[in-house]
Amino acid sequence: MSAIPEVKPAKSYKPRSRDVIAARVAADIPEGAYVNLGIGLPVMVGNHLPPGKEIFLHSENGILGMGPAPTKGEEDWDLINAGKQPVTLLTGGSYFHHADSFSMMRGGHLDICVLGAFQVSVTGDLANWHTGAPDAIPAVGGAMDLAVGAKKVYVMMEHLTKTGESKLVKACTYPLTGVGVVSRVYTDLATIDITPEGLAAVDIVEGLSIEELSRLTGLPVRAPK
Amino acid sequence: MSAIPEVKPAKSYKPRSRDVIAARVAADIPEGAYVNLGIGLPVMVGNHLPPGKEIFLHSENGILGMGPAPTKGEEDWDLINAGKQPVTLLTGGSYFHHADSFSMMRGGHLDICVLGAFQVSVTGDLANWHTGAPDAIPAVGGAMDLAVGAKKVYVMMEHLTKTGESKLVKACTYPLTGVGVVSRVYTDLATIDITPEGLAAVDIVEGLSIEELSRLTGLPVRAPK
Amino acid sequence: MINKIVNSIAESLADVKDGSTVLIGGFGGAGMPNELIDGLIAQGARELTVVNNNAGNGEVGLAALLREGRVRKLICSFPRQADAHHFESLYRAGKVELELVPQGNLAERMRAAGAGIGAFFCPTAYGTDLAKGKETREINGKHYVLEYPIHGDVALIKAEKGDRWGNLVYHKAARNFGPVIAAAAKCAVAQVYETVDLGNLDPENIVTPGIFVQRVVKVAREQALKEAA
Amino acid sequence: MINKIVNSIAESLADVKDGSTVLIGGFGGAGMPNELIDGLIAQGARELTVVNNNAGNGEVGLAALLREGRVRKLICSFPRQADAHHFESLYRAGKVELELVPQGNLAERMRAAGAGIGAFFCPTAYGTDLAKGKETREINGKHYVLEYPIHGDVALIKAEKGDRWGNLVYHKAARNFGPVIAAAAKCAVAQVYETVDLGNLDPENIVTPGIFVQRVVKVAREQALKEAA
Repeated sequence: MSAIPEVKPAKSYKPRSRDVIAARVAADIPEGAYVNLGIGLPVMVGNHLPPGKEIFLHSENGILGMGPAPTKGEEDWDLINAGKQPVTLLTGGSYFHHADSFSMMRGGHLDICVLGAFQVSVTGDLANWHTGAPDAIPAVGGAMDLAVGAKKVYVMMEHLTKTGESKLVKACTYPLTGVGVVSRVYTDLATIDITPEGLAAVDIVEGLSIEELSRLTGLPVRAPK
Repeated sequence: MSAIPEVKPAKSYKPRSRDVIAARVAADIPEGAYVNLGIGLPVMVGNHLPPGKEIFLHSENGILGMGPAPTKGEEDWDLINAGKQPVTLLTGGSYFHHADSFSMMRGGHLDICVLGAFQVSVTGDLANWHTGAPDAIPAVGGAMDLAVGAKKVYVMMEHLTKTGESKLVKACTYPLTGVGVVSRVYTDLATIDITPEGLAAVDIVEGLSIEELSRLTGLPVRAPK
Repeated sequence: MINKIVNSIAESLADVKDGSTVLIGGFGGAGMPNELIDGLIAQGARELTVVNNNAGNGEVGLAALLREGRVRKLICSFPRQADAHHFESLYRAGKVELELVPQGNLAERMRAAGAGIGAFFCPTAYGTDLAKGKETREINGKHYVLEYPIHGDVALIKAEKGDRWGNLVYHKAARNFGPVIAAAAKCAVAQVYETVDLGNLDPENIVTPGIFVQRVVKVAREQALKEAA
Repeated sequence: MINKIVNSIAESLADVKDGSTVLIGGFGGAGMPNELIDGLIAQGARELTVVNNNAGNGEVGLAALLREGRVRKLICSFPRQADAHHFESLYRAGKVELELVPQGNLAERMRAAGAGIGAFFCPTAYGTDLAKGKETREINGKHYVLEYPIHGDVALIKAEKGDRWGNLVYHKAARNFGPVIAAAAKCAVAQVYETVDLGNLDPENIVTPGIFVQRVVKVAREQALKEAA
């Protein structure tokens, strides 16, 4: 029997880069919004906020109206963000203590927070603080406070793990950060709303079909309207 | 039968004036104490604080380091005390909001508060906010917060009602402000500690015996040591 | 550009609905937003639940709002005052409901609303009539009463200066409930004597950050009103 | 005359006892009172329960206190950091206990301690491992976890300026936990870069009123230390 070589179909789409995802998130942030960008990937959203719009960045350590990184040599180590990197303050910004800062979160005063994630479930459960590995040093920071507090919780993450498993899951296997808190997920493959009826794509990268997206996700995803 | 006229014994003592009571309270306030003087009678204590000692007066409406009344014409109606009378701020004083102000009370940061009272019980129950009259407009202000919060609650009051009944009682008949909160009572007749063993006089006005004080109080009062 | 400064008191209160809970700052006359309350009277909203430390003084502000019959319920710590006669008549006539709350609980319950706390155990009023019917608990040998947040639809605040982002500073003890009610209400409206450029308020000294404030409106300084209050 | 300014760090910490709960301000290096922590190491107190947002960085401050084996238990929100190796080794060796607390709960639990609140229902961490075994309650359709105050015996604070009555102001985001832990501890000690005369701090702008502060001690400004932190 002569073997007919199996032809693997060429990938018909290109995943979005992190910068493109960040820009996509930024496009959903309206002028005047009070926004907290979580440490890690979400910080990149700050680089894509349209310069013409006034958007208020909150930092958990007591800053409202956070500005971009200072120029080299101008760092003030008393003015850092949640990731402990030096930042600046916009004209009109303010400082306050930690209890007030978390009142802003928990009290529902933030319009949007953007968080990274290990997993997000179809019901909006978020897992982003602990891999569950028994030898890991656990660390939670402000993630659980943000998850329950912000009016909208957006997640920014790779769609698949390095081993190809979907990070959008039926039920999180990693320890939870919050229950039913995520509104929308931005990945390198699509923007997906968490709705009471399941996952609903808002947009998909060019060349990726809704069927293939659903297959990769391991869950049904409704096509964009 | 010829009547022998009954001779009423001359009162052998003179009750203390309000100013003398206030001065007596003031003498118990050590330098550096944080003190709240309730509205009414206790305000008079402020006039008797020794000028050489630094004592910090707190006002529930967000003032620490309250000073005396301003001179006529210098009133600022944004700087008033709990009784809504114009006051001043000492150099070194500060302003803060109501939640912080009551944290100072409830959190046990005030050393002493001085309150007026309708009744105080032998177990330190305080009744000072409501006569219980069904047609009275009830009003409580900060009295209940002060009663549970200050490290020491001192009461300044007349010993007897206008009809001659003791305001120190076995159990309050007026509605309570706080349960087991009063440490010491200053009256026109005596200074009396509320102790686990009952009432214990600290001092008595000249000419009044401990027996007569007990009789007037309707309760046993131990003699001063 | 975000500009929370509105041009008139009427505009700042245009959408207040009948039946709203209105948190009003001030302790006695200090920090009492009389101009905003006058605006609320003109606006016409009825059946209001009003939260304020007192029950109005004389004929202005909250006293006038009560007089006009707009208040269904008052949540308050100290309604008894020589010049609170409008409240007194309405209360005696059964035309206004009163929820009497110790002053610190008033502040802390609104603080809880702003901070997203569901309820808290508070020692104040334990064993008194004002805790009757409430859940209690002994914690570490001390007795507490469970208290719930007071959320507002609208907060009316008197501040000294404000900028277009809603940052506020106050004047002396007129600060009182202002920062607390700003965070506790869906829509916080602040009257100020001065609107200032962004950056004019030192970021270290801003008392109420703009996130808690939705509208700022400038009013003229009326010394007479202040003294009457 | 009341003078809370003490002459040396040694004097400011002389009475810290073994087994104390020490609340330490700072978020990362900002607001971290390294000089006071060095003083605590020199003072020698052991078996401490330390509350701080992090678990020390590099070799200074809290990291050094951990390295010296003085900490029995750490209450903390984010102990995992590249340069928190002293904590990491001790933790892996079972030589330090960790209570992991969401950052906002850390702040609010200390705020509750300072405000005399017995416990509070908080939505944070509901349904997660960090709420396991804790009492929960549904209030108005939302789920809450009951949280208890964290009281301190001592608070170590880094502020910018202080006066002899203990009034403090901070510098930018170094404020973070400072005002909260001052109120939560029996004895709050503040290191400042400047001690100022009474009246130098504007009463409108004092961030921590002196009632919450027991001792103030001046330290030299060490730019190097700040950057290392």
